[in-house]
Amino acid sequence: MAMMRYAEALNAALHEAMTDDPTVFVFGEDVATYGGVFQVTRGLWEAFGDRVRDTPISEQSLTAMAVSAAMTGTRPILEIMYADFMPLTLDALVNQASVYGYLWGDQVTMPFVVRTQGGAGLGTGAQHAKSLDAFIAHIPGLKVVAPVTPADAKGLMLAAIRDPGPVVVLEHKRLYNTRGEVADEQGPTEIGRARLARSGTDISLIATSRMVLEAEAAAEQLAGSGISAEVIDLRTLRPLDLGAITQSLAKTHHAVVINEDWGFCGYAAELSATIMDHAFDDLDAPVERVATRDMPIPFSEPLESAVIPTVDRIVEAALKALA
Amino acid sequence: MAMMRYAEALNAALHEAMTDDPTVFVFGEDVATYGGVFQVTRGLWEAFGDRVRDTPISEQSLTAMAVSAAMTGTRPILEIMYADFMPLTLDALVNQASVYGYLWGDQVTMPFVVRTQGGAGLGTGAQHAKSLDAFIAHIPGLKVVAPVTPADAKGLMLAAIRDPGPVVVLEHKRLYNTRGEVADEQGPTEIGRARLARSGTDISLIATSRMVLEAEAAAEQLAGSGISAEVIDLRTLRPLDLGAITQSLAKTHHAVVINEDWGFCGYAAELSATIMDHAFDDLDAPVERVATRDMPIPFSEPLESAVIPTVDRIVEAALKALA
Amino acid sequence: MTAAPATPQNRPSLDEHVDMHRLMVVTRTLEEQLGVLHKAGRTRGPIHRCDGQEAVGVGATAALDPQDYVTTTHRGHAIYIGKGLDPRRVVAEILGRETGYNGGRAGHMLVGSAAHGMMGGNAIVGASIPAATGMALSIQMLRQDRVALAVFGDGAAQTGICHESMNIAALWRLPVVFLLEHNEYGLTAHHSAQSSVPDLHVRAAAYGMPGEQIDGNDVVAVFQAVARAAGRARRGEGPTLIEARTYRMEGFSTSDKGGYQASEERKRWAARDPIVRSRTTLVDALGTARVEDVEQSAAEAVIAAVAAAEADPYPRFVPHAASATHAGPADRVTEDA
Amino acid sequence: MTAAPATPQNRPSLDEHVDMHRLMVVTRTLEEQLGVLHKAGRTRGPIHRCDGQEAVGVGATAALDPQDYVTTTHRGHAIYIGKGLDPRRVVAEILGRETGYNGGRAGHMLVGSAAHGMMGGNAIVGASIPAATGMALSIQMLRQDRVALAVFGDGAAQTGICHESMNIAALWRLPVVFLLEHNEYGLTAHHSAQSSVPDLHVRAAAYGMPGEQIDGNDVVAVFQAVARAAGRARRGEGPTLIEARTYRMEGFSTSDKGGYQASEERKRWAARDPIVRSRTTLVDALGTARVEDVEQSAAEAVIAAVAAAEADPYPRFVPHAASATHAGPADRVTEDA
Ligand SMILES: Cc1ncc(C[n+]2csc(CCOP(=O)(O)OP(=O)(O)O)c2C)c(N)n1
Ligand SMILES: Cc1ncc(C[n+]2csc(CCOP(=O)(O)OP(=O)(O)O)c2C)c(N)n1
Ligand SMILES: [Mg+2]
Ligand SMILES: [Mg+2]
Repeated sequence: MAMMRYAEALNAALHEAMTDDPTVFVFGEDVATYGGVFQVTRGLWEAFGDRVRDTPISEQSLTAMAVSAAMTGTRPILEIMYADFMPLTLDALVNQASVYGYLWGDQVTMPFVVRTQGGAGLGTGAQHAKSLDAFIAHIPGLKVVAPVTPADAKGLMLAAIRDPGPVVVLEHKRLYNTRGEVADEQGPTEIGRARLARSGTDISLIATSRMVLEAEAAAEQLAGSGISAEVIDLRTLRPLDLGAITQSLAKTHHAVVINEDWGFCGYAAELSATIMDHAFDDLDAPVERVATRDMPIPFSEPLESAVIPTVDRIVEAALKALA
Repeated sequence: MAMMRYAEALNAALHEAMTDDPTVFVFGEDVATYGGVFQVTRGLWEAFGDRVRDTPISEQSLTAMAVSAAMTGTRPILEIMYADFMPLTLDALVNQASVYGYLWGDQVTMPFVVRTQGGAGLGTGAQHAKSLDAFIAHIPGLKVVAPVTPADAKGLMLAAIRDPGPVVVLEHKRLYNTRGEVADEQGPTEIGRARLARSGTDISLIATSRMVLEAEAAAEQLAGSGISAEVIDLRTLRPLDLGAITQSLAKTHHAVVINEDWGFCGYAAELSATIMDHAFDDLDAPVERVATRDMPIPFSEPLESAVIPTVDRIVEAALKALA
Repeated sequence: MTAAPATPQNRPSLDEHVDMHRLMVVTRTLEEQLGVLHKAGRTRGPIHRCDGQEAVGVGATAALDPQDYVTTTHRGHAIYIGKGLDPRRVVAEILGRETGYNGGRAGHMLVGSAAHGMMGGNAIVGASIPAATGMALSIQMLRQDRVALAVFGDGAAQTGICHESMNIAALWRLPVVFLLEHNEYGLTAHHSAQSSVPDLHVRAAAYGMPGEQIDGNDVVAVFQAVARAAGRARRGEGPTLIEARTYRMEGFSTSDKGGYQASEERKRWAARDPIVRSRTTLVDALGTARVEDVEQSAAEAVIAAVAAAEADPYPRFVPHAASATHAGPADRVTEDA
Repeated sequence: MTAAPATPQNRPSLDEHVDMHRLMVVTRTLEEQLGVLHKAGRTRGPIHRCDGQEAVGVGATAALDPQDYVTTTHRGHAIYIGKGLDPRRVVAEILGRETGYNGGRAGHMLVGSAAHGMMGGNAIVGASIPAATGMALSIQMLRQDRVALAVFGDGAAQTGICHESMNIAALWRLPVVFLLEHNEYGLTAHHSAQSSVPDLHVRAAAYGMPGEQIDGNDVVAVFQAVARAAGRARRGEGPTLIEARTYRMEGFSTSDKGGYQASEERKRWAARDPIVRSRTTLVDALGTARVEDVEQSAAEAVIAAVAAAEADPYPRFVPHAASATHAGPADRVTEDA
């Protein structure tokens, strides 16, 4: 057991996977000599040489190349520096990666990973602070994971690399420096399994990525008012752990769903709709959606913090659901 | 009043707008000498010469160019041949068009239109049959319209062209040859207003684009079983006519939402979540989602028709909601 | 180091040429049969024929080894046939039958057969380029004796991914051959309305790679150019851009309304028919009877394949597990450690 | 036809040169002040300084007319200043203040001032290229006497949109100037790890447009090259690619950990500092006192601007109506006609 930063846990997973499997390679902008702008790929180039490559700024082709390289015997891991650039990858994901698994059946597998990071709150501006989760989670044939703890950062990264299909790993710029225990023998975390971050009986706070931390803080605050909130860390955005959601709702009968992408047609909308589909009868009040305001993310601090989901907004939503 | 094909109604709107306003221009692949692969831009090049341009196959730049040309005094109308290629436009839409209206405030307007067409059912295969509505409707600062009648095809196209901001017009390959009355003086249809396609009291079938026709057929079938279904043609996907939805739900207390994009994180999810947010207390049963199955769209007829939403699936969903 | 390949000067052998001729006739017959089926209302969706362009796909694939990869476009029939796919299963796929290479799921634009290294037609213009480039990266990583061939059109050469892929391929000296099948049009727009330069092989210089223009209606010239480029790729010398000039004799697709191709132009190119030209050479070498025999049996085989495919059953729908939106049921939510 | 522009040979005049020198000093001082503020923890988010590259942005914008459009990158301070923006409002934007050009919404990478034709910094690499190209299309459609200048980096030259835009611009002879600011690095990766060719102006030939390489640390050379290209654009002769070679003396951004730039390389380029070189010429022509005077007042103005901006208020949040997800309330659903 060791305390590790989230970025270090990801790095450990990459090291381990590259050591175990010579077909794994890592590529992306500034991932080699510099070790990645968030230092997630640090030391890999030194250890694995040409299997770690700095690339030109060519997200669109690089993603398409990850798809086809994966079809032909390798396990590419591509870093897309900011989730804001994921639109450049979507043609490759939705028109290429998505289709072959079904169209060509067992002829090919596509074991590639796209790593990216989203999230606001650090003054990076409208083009470097978005969480475009819904764009990615919408695509059939992809798996999408979003670890929040360092242990899951390692576990889900290992699982993503070993998965026979495409997996997008959504990291978060404000998690890289968070610390947590990671077991020495930490293996893959099963994709498609939520984590019960906090047990509660009155309301379910269902969250993804860094919003889990905000939900935990909200739960703490609600506890002060005598409200017992359960916090579910979804960990996997697609495929969804439906059982975890319905099980929690059966107990609490109230829910707030929290995701840092925009609300409209966002991932939070899917969560609300999923509950509509599968737990309507358990609901004593409408599910509350908490998401980034549907507008560009401004640079200036007071504006940016007015736009992103906060503990206060989660608490308020919970109180509204319980009113 | 004249009977017109949907494609002709769109064409009439383009003719009228180009005649009225010399800053309007049309560009895209095969839109000039050939008149568009669906003949929507037929005759424009002959009438307006260089204001109608065939382009290289460069969707990504063309969209970014539409944004900046619109900022500098023109009203570009860009055709993206298939909605399947919209991923190539998303960087320009989400990282450019979306941000300036808020970031730069009144300094610039962005009156451009992206026209595209989606929809399955004609054997065009996994890369030419998708309806990626949710990708587009997710983006702040865009308006998104989807006419189903020829009258609205003309009206919404006119409104889109005259709008001061970016508007994406979602057409449908299986609507181009449908016919309907279009008033000679048909002016713009207000963006953001749904249309009551059929009045009913037992259940609301809330649909977009060609799914409105399927919903109407389903309503007809339900009427045979003594069920009075209301059909709402949303017409605008963003901004949503919330009043139309809540008003209908207040009467029927049951809803099926129908959209041809995939269900997961799809536009139908947003509709379900919207009802959760704003009409929960009116609901006597969970909203049913009908959408394209979450998988690639196959080519072969029996496979394709198993994947896309049908009248039968809508009827079944309505009966389930009313059970 | 792998052994240097046979110098293209010795090849194609006469036998190889006969076989290419046969495959061109197979392809042409297939295209014509598809035209007939389309007219009779027995096809579904648009079909993109390559009549007049057969030498490009057939010559290029003949120059490859079986383990080499090929990616192609929406107009890939010559490549499918050239790479050794069974015409009957190709037709079955085009007709959406269960017996098609992809069980009718893919249709004519997306046929894939990994066993043949036929890594897909592709209906996203330009997508064949990064696809082959990524395969070449995989080959390089795995140090395999393989090359990847990207076939793409003059329209596709204007896409952003073309630029990105060529730059990366040249930078990393990837074992990929870029074969630009220049048929004068991208859909209905003449290349002069799409490309800022009339000759596209000049763009190779923008990436520091060799580029050459060849007569795409000469199957031997195509074979030799691709063999040379594949040799370079195999020797670790990186990519090559080959611009094969040819012409699309039929419309863009079966839904093309026509009207934009000058009849003068069509006539000029009809006179350069790749099959007629190949035949002339072969008749000189082998006599008319032998060549006609090859042609006739090729055509008959396709006609039989079409008939057989048409009798094949349609697939039945099965949901696709790997596209699932929900994970399988779990007993419980995992407890926090 | 607009009148032919003054031949670049007569320009820049001495006065123009002095003004460019002044603006380079303004920019350099601004960069240094931002460095100080950053170290003191008084900035937010990454800031991309252009120390050593001032001649490119300043020389290029000086060669334009006021109505001309410019688009630039995440590293646009020299362009903002060159295009005539008020340093105080630029700094205020960088510091997220209400008085910034964009009320603190944009931050340093996305500053826009339409009144100045300053059509945006842009933090999506490559995006400045189609942006200017689209503006040039607008100019052409409206038959205006304007040009659009796209400033972008050597990293950006490898993006797909660069290729697409250059092809379209050359094909349509759009009035755009492509100014490639080659500072040897894209983020931390040396250009030899990003570009398949060492000199990027050669790519102009891929689009049949003129291309030239210039010394980007010589403000006069930059002015003249851009003036020539702008003249061509104004005369309807289409786009030009100018590769200005320069060097980024500070890190990629304020969050750069460094360690990848050889100190030898830095030293070599330090000796070619664009401000020092410009000063030498001006001192010869005007004497030291006059030049020092210009420099000192430029530096003081920036320092005052920074102090003033730091005292400015932060904005208050107002929701953005045009991003609304719901239409305003209606009385009723519209009845079907
Ligand atoms: C990204 C994208 N844009 C547009 C299309 C529509 N489209 C299909 S083929 C084609 C023309 C392609 O021209 P070219 O590359 O020269 O191939 P050819 O048809 O001549 O073989 C177009 C525009 C598409 N399939 N994909
Ligand atoms: C599409 C995209 N990919 C990656 C990035 C991250 N990024 C920002 S600047 C940069 C390097 C740009 O290099 P260059 O164009 O040479 O500009 P310079 O920083 O040298 O001025 C990168 C990779 C981005 N902002 N946008
Ligand atoms: Mg072509
Ligand atoms: Mg650079």
